[in-house]
Amino acid sequence: MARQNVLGVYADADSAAAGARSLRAAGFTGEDYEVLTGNPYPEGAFGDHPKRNKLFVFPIAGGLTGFSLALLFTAGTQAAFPLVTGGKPILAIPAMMIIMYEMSLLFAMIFTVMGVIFESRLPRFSGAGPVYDPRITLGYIGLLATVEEERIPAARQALQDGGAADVVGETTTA
Amino acid sequence: MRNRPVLTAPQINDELLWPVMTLERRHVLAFIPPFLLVLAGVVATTVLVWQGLWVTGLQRPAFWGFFIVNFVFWIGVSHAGTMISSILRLTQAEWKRPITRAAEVMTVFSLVTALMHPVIHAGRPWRILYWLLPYDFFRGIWPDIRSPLVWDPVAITTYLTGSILFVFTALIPDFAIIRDHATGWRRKIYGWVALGWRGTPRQWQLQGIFGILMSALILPVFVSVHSIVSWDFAVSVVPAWHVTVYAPYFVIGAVHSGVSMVLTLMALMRWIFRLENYIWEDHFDAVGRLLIVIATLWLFFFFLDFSFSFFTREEQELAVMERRLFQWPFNVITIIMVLTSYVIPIPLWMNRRVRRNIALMFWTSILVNIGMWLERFFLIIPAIERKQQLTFLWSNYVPSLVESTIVLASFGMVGMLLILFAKFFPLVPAWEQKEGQTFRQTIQIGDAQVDAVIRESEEERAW
Amino acid sequence: MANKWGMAVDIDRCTGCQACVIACMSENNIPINLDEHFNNRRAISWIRVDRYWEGEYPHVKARFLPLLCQHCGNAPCEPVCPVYATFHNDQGLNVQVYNRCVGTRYCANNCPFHARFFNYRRPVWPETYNNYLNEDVTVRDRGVMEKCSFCVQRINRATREAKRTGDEEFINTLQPACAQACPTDALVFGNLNNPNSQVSTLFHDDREYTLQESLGTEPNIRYLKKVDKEAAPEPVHA
Amino acid sequence: MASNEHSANGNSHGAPLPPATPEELNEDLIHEARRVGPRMRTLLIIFGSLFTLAFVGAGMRLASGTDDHTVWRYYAVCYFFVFSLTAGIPLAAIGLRMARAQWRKPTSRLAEMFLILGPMHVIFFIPLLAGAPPITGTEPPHNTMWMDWQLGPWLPDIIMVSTLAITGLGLLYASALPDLAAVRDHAADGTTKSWARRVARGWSGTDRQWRMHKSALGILGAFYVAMYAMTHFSFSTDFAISMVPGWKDPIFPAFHAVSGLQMGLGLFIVSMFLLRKVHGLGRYFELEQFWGFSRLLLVLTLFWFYFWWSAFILFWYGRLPHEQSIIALLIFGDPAESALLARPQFLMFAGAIGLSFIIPFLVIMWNPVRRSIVGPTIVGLVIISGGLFDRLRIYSNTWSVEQVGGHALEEVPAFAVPDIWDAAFFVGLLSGVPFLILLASRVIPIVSLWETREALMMRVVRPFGIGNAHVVGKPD
Repeated sequence: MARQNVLGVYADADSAAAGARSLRAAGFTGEDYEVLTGNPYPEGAFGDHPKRNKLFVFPIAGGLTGFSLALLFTAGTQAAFPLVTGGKPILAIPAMMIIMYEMSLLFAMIFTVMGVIFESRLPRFSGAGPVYDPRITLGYIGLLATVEEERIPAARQALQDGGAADVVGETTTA
Repeated sequence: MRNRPVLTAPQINDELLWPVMTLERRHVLAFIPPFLLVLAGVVATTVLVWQGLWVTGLQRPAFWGFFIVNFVFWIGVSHAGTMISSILRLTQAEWKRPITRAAEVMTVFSLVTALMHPVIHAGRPWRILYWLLPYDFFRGIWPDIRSPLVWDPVAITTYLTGSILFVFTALIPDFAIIRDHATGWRRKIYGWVALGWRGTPRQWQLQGIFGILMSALILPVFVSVHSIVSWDFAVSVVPAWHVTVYAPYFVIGAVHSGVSMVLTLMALMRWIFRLENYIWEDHFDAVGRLLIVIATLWLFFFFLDFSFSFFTREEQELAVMERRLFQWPFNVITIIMVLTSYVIPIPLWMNRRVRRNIALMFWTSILVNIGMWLERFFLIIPAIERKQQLTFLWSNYVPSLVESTIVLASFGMVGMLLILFAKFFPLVPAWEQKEGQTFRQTIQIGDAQVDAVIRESEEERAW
Repeated sequence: MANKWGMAVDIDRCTGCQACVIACMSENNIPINLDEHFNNRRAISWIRVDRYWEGEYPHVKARFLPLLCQHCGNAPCEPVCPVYATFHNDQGLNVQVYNRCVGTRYCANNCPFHARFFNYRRPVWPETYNNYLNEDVTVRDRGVMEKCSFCVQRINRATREAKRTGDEEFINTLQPACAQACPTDALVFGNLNNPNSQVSTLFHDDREYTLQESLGTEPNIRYLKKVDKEAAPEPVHA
Repeated sequence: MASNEHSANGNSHGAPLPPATPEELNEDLIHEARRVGPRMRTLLIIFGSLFTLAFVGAGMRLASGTDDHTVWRYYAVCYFFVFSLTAGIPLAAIGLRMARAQWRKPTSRLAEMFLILGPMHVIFFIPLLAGAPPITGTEPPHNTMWMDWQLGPWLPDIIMVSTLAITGLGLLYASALPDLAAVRDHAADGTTKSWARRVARGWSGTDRQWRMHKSALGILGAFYVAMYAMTHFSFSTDFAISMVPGWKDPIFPAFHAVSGLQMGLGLFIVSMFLLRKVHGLGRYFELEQFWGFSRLLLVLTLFWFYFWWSAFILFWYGRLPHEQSIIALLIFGDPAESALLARPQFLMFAGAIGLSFIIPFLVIMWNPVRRSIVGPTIVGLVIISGGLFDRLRIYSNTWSVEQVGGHALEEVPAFAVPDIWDAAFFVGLLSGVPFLILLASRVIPIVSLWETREALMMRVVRPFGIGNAHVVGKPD
């Protein structure tokens, strides 16, 4: 079923909370709307339920990748070019550990950043997306209801009732 | 504690983004002096590469000189960014907000500057790729991973990459602000780099987790980088370098000089970019208190290093200590070092009124960095000049004009890069300021208003 | 069995005549050290004769200590090189690969004997000297480290000839330039894996000691003490 | 650092108790805890009688003579283990007080209670001084901090450890003073009351008194930290590094102090757990505290490895003979014995690094483990046993070295087994810890009343948006 977006823009946190309450009063649940803010707000301030994320997988995968690459690199180069220096063993484990440590962390960090971008559902190079209002970065709070086509007027009304400064947007999404 | 200013979001946007949105004369004026220094440095480096190391003061046995000292110094300064942003993020210190990004950016630029030094210090800089990259697959020639000089680039690359990613990811919400309110090419470019940021709870949540997670990941790198730099010296058999305490001693010294450099930077930012509403006396106060602890820890490690050089009563170490303490010019350097890096600033900082006086904090933080630069000189040069009994040629390393110019230019380079950065990116994270405004609360106890914040446990969400 | 090269330096025989220094310079294409090299302490001499004064005036005696790369078994200079420009080969030599060197000078810092030298600028010989350079030895450009190679070009030639002709005499009579030039035979070079070579015998001499023994670098050069009874120089300890 | 444990989402550790009211605080901490139950009496008797074994063990050790320092090796192991284990715990209170962490407030007193052990540290240090070999004036010369000063290590070290003890007692007194006044005013038991009256003096809680109190805590705390560092410095140089020729290791004092802190924090978490279970103080030692301290424990565990590695990489890389013999003595064992597992030195080292670093690190790096009560406790127990292995490896090996002075250690000494008196001393000294603390808790509340009250004042739950938010006050 086609779902559509409607965005109510609120001037401050109190009116946004009122908007959220009136959305709930109109029978919408936390699944039906999303908050857009210009800065982080305390969790659950407008009734949203943060979904669990899988971010922790990324640094672990990155760390393991880095560790294996470093093991390959350190052990491989020493074995491929077996010259004795300073009477040290060809596989000089303490020296290898230093490089394996660094590369594990390097890849863990790179993967974490990739994970954050991926889990944030980014990147989208074309702009902020279909329904958006630049006032959000001016401190306004947006409540974006994504509901079935026939409930759009109800959502629009609920947003309006909460005291929205403006209600914008009505674009079809898949 | 003074009343925290109440700022609205548009006001924060205007006050923090003006250097990006417009070009003011003071911005250009601030750019000129470091730029001139960099020009001088370019000339000196050209002479150096053209003429070879003959133009330096290096000799036998002091094969390493100003470049290495300055390298260690800038690597040290780079430790401020992570120290400030990671530790304060992990401990959720509220006062971190305006200074994290500037500190992280300083990390990036001082690392870049530091990296320049070992390259031009090498005899054949154009062949340095041999040393850095395992690229020569066909002939099977590889770098020797047993060498600390291979650990160095690996560690520094890790740290540099991590710091750049850290800064960049935290910049995305600010790019979105510029995208929304700029016009023309700015709108287009910042729209592209903002990656489509919308500000959904999920995105903010991940941004928060990212700060914590990345801090936890980059802190071990931070400790390892300067440890590895210290092992360049410590794993050798030069008696006064072969000291087990070098790793933590270098790290804590790095933090000492780096955090002091952050103080310097905070004062300059406040003056150049008119950030009075964001960087307060409170921040100087808090950084000052932190520095007292750091400096005292540094003093403890200094004491360990110093006392153990007498412990074994070996001739060579005593000779090095004698040179450090009694021979010109090291006697004067030692005195200046101890005075400027501890004896003068710390008692001053004990005083709350001093900590809240920005001009005084600016000058004392510069004193610390003079002292910490000299500390690196004090640690590295006398030891190599008197390293073993069979030296036979006792020399005194005298840096040449070319070396000194490059050292000066390195300061210009970091300054220039920072000012250029400020032209294109906000130096104070605007979204974190707004977050601070949202989260601030007060608790009424009797007649007193106690500052308070809304607390969330971000780490729980991280794992 | 592979050859393992070593040298014994008899302090008792050394007169400090510097013949070895000159011989080494001509053999190995060492740049001419001018005043400015000495004044800047950038002179290069792969073997040098350190002179120590002993005793109080008027009973002063000069003592000489020829010093060259000790070709250590546990060489501190080797593992610190990031590009394998110096390593230990199977003949007990501490070799230097000029082409690979990038000039970090770390090895020089870590050498307890100060046997390593850096080319601070491109060496220049007067026009007429160019034809006198030894064609078997590379001329080192600026920016690389160099040090005593035990005249590796001679070693290579001798082992090659010995292999070709099957005549071990090429190896038994092999000498580096310094040892060849030494008028008093204070420098004795040879194969340590040959129990009959003179150097093997000297390695077990009563007067034998190594420099900086406490560093445990296991050099392939041993020194023989001064015999002179009233003032034998003590072995140098770190 | 604060807490979601009151919020609805995602806390699977059972419903936490609501914060105590001031009346409940009084009830819990002044009346309930001070009732001498039969269980408390039994505990006191058991620990007290075991504690006497320490005096017996020390006496028998003295009787066995002071000429040969190697027989004192296990005395040193026990003493330095117990010292390291307990002397660092107060830093958990001092350091977090300096960092103005709010969540530590209910736990600070427990950490400071370990200061009561100061006199025990001094008393049992004295026989050790008699047993230790002379460090100054020997031939060949000994490596020592004290040059050739005749009073050598004896005088400065006894000054160090007594100053540490006195500072500690002062700090404990200063911190407990407001609570002693509360006990004076409210205790039901007459003996306790009279004790409290005797020590609480005229504390009435004036503004001036509180200001003095705050600065006293700050100054004494800073001084205690400094003395802690210096005592570890001189203990580890004089009684470990100096004992072995050729061992120059300036990071070792820092390692000694940090590993002491680590095992101390382990014991601290374990004792929080015991007080929850045995004493019923679960309301004050909550998930938030376990979570916070286990994070510190993770940091200290990493530090353990970092400080150890900083020395090891140098010794491994430098290949200097005198350092190779130190590695053999403390880490890998005598290379003459070919099988690694047959070398006692290596086994002790494996126990130390395995139980102090590898296992704790692999377990405590996960937030779900840190965010629990049992997880940090188990890790704490592992770390304590790792600390025992570590002190065993350090002191039994160094005190077994008979060679006094010289440039390098010539041979790695063989392993020796402790005798019965060593065991008695160990049991006695360890029992002294709970005995003295339980005894002191008869008068001093084991959870600080004034700090807990302060903490309660500084947290509020307030409506925000359509939900609630936790507001934490950050004075100053």
